[in-house]
Amino acid sequence: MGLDVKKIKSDFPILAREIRNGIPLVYLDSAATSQKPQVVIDAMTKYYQFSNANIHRGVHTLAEEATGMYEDVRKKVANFINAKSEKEIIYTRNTTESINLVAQTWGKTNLEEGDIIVLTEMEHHSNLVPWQMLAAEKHLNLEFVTVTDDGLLNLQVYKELLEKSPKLVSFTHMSNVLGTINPVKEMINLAHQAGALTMIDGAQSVPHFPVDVRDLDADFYAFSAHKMLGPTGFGILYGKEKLLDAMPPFMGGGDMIKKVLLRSFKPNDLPHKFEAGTPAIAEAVGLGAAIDYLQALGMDNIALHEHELTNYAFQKLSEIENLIIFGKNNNRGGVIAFELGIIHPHDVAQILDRHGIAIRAGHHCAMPLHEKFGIPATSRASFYLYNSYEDVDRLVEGINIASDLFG
Amino acid sequence: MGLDVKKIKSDFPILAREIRNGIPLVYLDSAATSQKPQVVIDAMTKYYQFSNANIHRGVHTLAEEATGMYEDVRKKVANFINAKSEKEIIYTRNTTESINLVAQTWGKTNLEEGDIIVLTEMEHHSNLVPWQMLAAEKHLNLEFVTVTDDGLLNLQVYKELLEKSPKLVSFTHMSNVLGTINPVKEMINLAHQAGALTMIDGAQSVPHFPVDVRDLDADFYAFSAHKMLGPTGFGILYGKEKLLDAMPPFMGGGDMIKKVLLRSFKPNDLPHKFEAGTPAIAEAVGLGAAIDYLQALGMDNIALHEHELTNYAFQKLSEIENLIIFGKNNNRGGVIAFELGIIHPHDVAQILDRHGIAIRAGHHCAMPLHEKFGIPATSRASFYLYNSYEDVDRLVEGINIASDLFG
Amino acid sequence: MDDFYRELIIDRYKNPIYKGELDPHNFSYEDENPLCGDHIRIDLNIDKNNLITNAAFSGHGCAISQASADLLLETIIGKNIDEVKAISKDTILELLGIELGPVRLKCALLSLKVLKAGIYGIGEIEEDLADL
Amino acid sequence: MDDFYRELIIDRYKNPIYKGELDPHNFSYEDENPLCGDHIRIDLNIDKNNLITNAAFSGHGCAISQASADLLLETIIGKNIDEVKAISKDTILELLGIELGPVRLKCALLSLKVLKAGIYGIGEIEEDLADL
Ligand SMILES: Cc1ncc(COP(=O)(O)O)c(C=O)c1O
Ligand SMILES: Cc1ncc(COP(=O)(O)O)c(C=O)c1O
Repeated sequence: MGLDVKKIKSDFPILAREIRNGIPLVYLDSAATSQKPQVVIDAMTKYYQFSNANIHRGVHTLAEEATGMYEDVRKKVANFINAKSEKEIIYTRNTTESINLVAQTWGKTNLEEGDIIVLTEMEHHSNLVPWQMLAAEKHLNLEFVTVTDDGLLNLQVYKELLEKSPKLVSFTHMSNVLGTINPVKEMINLAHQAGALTMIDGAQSVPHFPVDVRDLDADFYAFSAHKMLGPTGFGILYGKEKLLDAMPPFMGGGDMIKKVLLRSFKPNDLPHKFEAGTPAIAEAVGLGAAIDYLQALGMDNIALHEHELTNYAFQKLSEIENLIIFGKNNNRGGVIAFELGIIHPHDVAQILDRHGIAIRAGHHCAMPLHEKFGIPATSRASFYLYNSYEDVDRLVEGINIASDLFG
Repeated sequence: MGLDVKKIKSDFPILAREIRNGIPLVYLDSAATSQKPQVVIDAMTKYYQFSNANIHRGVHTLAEEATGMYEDVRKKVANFINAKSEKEIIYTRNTTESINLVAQTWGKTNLEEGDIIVLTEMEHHSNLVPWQMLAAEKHLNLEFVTVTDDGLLNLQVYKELLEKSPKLVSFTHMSNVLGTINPVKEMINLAHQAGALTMIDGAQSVPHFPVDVRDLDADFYAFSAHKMLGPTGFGILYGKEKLLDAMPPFMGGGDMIKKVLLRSFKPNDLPHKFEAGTPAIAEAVGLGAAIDYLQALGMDNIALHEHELTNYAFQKLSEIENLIIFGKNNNRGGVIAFELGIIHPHDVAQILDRHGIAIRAGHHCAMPLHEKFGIPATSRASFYLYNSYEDVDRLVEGINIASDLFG
Repeated sequence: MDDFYRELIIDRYKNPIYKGELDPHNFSYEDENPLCGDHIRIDLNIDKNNLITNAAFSGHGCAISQASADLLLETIIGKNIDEVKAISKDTILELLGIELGPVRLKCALLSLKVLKAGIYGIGEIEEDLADL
Repeated sequence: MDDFYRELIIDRYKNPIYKGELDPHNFSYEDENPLCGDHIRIDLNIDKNNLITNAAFSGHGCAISQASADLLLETIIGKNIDEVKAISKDTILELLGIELGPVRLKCALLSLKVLKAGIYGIGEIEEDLADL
């Protein structure tokens, strides 16, 4: 079923905004963060206006309501990615914290000097730096699956690296620069055959197409609420219950304990073991509303819409002189990074901004990938369910203006 | 200047709520989390409806606005607690994360086997468990300042412990059970003379009275937005610039780096070094609005109001038969924990809830303190700027009903 | 009188019939509610036909948890183990005769949880306990 | 023509006058904008009277940063070190003739930051640089 983009746009107040007088916003930066529909904002407002309280330890009505709302979202998230149980859903701040959590708990207790972790050249800094920090501390070796000129992972290299018996393989489901959607299920299967666990960075996947962690058989899976219509300050770590159960706690404090003496404590059961202190309660509620909104439209429909829109954009952009798109055409999500002749990406973004079009310019937190391609920065347009063909046309128009200006 | 509590109450939508038909809410659980005025909710709504974007790396208008709003709050917070520079203000999720951050970065690099950390018996789990985890890992010794029967820290014991040359002293500015406001400035001074650094848990102080970190000369100071009219999911760590500068990063990922290669990275400057991944942007904006609200009323006025209200409550509660208040009368903030004869705190809280009065029952994340006093749980009423004398009267009424019921 | 705290509950809290320890006993199990630290121990004597001949509980807790423990033990004395296994959440709620939110529900069900955990053997059949 | 990208800026970006490296030179300093990775190196020849006799910049960056570097060097040739120290943010903005948001301001001021950092000696007087 096609999306009614006009209707959808009207659900997002910010999309009615003008950037300067008479210049309406075209938002093409959803890979950085998504906009929020009014229902998500309302859910949080309503929480604060009606049910706000600290959770878990309270007997009074507000505390019971807040706890219920907070925990119901866990079930919703579990259902959304088809986890077996809500115990497998850990609330974090963002994808970045989810990955750090695994590195600092599972990694610290299960890895030893000389152990190998396999990553890829297309990773976001969030899936590089936590492992670099761990590697430096524990003297591990990091190995990297290379990226082909087409922007795909080199599976031959991947298989060779698996022969070295890595303990963990961690990679992104979809590249936030190339748009490449990696063959995650196949790669996880290969990793498991080689005896490695798998951590998947789902920051760009969960918002855009259906993800089934059990079908993928992922051991850990991370994503952020703010990229999927939800609030800032909220993220998810999925982990298989057996793995999470065996991991030590991450941070210490209230709620993650069963019992505390002066010099020792007994950690709480899952999922609370990993959630120390007063959590982001309103933000959980916001994510719940975001998931409802996404599910009402249907993740399959959203994926199809973005796929068609991206094909259209790809087509249109390919016709522009001196414009080079990074990454292969097939199997791509709605992210297009490009170079435009001699014009620096910052200038491209700025000229587009003057016409109301918001794209991102820079290294998109993937410096090594840019280094590999020999450019410090690219311009990046990214799409979501609220983008229309007209938005793409305005992008193309804007790019042509920039080209002319520098022509 | 006295507070106009009636006017203030009308700023908080939730305070107009009825718990059951015709039973209006009396919220006396602000030590767990505070309620939010409409201006705070509105600030976040407006952010999402008008300026939402990812920060720091964006050239487009929304990204510039969002970055500006996010960073302006840092100046506001620095000003609010009189930090020297906004570089000293690190954004975290809550007090708990702030303390864990110090334990995992400063603690890991500066402490060695056998080193001593001094804590107190009145600490919240958030200021116990992070040090227990660190102590277990690095074989440190934890020592505890005892609490007197009056609910005060035993300064004689403190001085004796300082003679053992601890590396760090960490304690709460105000107890969330006893209400005790500790002599922080004097204690920090003594610690510094003994060559120890100081970490102060300000979760219960910053919301309720003026705090000047430079006057106190605190080395680290932590607090949570949600207890000071701000949103959930947002906290602050203050640290002296020189200390923060010398500390290794906490989590790895986007934004906390200057440069990333495949196998190494260069950390960013302060404060970004400690903020990995997309942060809680809307929540920062919310805290900014909360600080504006608090400052417009004046922290001195708020402190005075709570002081008078607490005195009144103390007086009234003292008259109730079989009611035992924990903690000494003087120098206390607006927190009163009590026992009511044979009635279990859960039952007290539940009976009060049936009359619309929200208090907390349990160990209030201070199990060791309860253990010391030989009771597993207490009932706790806590006050904030929106509480009135009438609220106290209703509390007393509710307690009398509970007493009669079990009488 | 508050409709929530029925006279029965307060009466059982203040004057429990089955509070204490059994000496001797041939079954004993204890656990606590991590949310509030409430602690309950249940002692039983079970004869060779798996019949419960005597029961007592000790520990501390709120009126709801103490009264429900007392009412629960009253119910099971004279029953056999299989009948005890069949006791559900609803049985307890019927005994108490009130409606409970999720937090207080945990208080009400603590004694049943302890009893069943003990009878099944620790962790033997976690499924049946999962939603207590 | 976009009023923001003045002809001057695009012209200087496409046809910089002072781009390149000086050989020989007696001063060289480089740095980058961590936000975008833009990199600038400035070479100078400074005579014994502290007069700047020649200047060149190299590296890569956006039109704003490249044009402002080119305009900056044009300004400082023939000036002495103390005069260079007196150049401020506003001087650059006047040279460019446009208004800039906080992010692009960093691009515009990168060359001045590199120049001053070099002249003061690394970290010598950080204060003066703090708000560039
Ligand atoms: C004294 C004290 N310290 C620490 C905390 C923990 O705060 P948070 O849960 O926001 O991390 C609290 C509140 O729960 C507290 O009262
Ligand atoms: C592929 C990928 N991984 C990780 C992240 C980090 O997400 P966050 O900043 O929400 O932690 C992002 C987004 O910035 C991303 O695109």
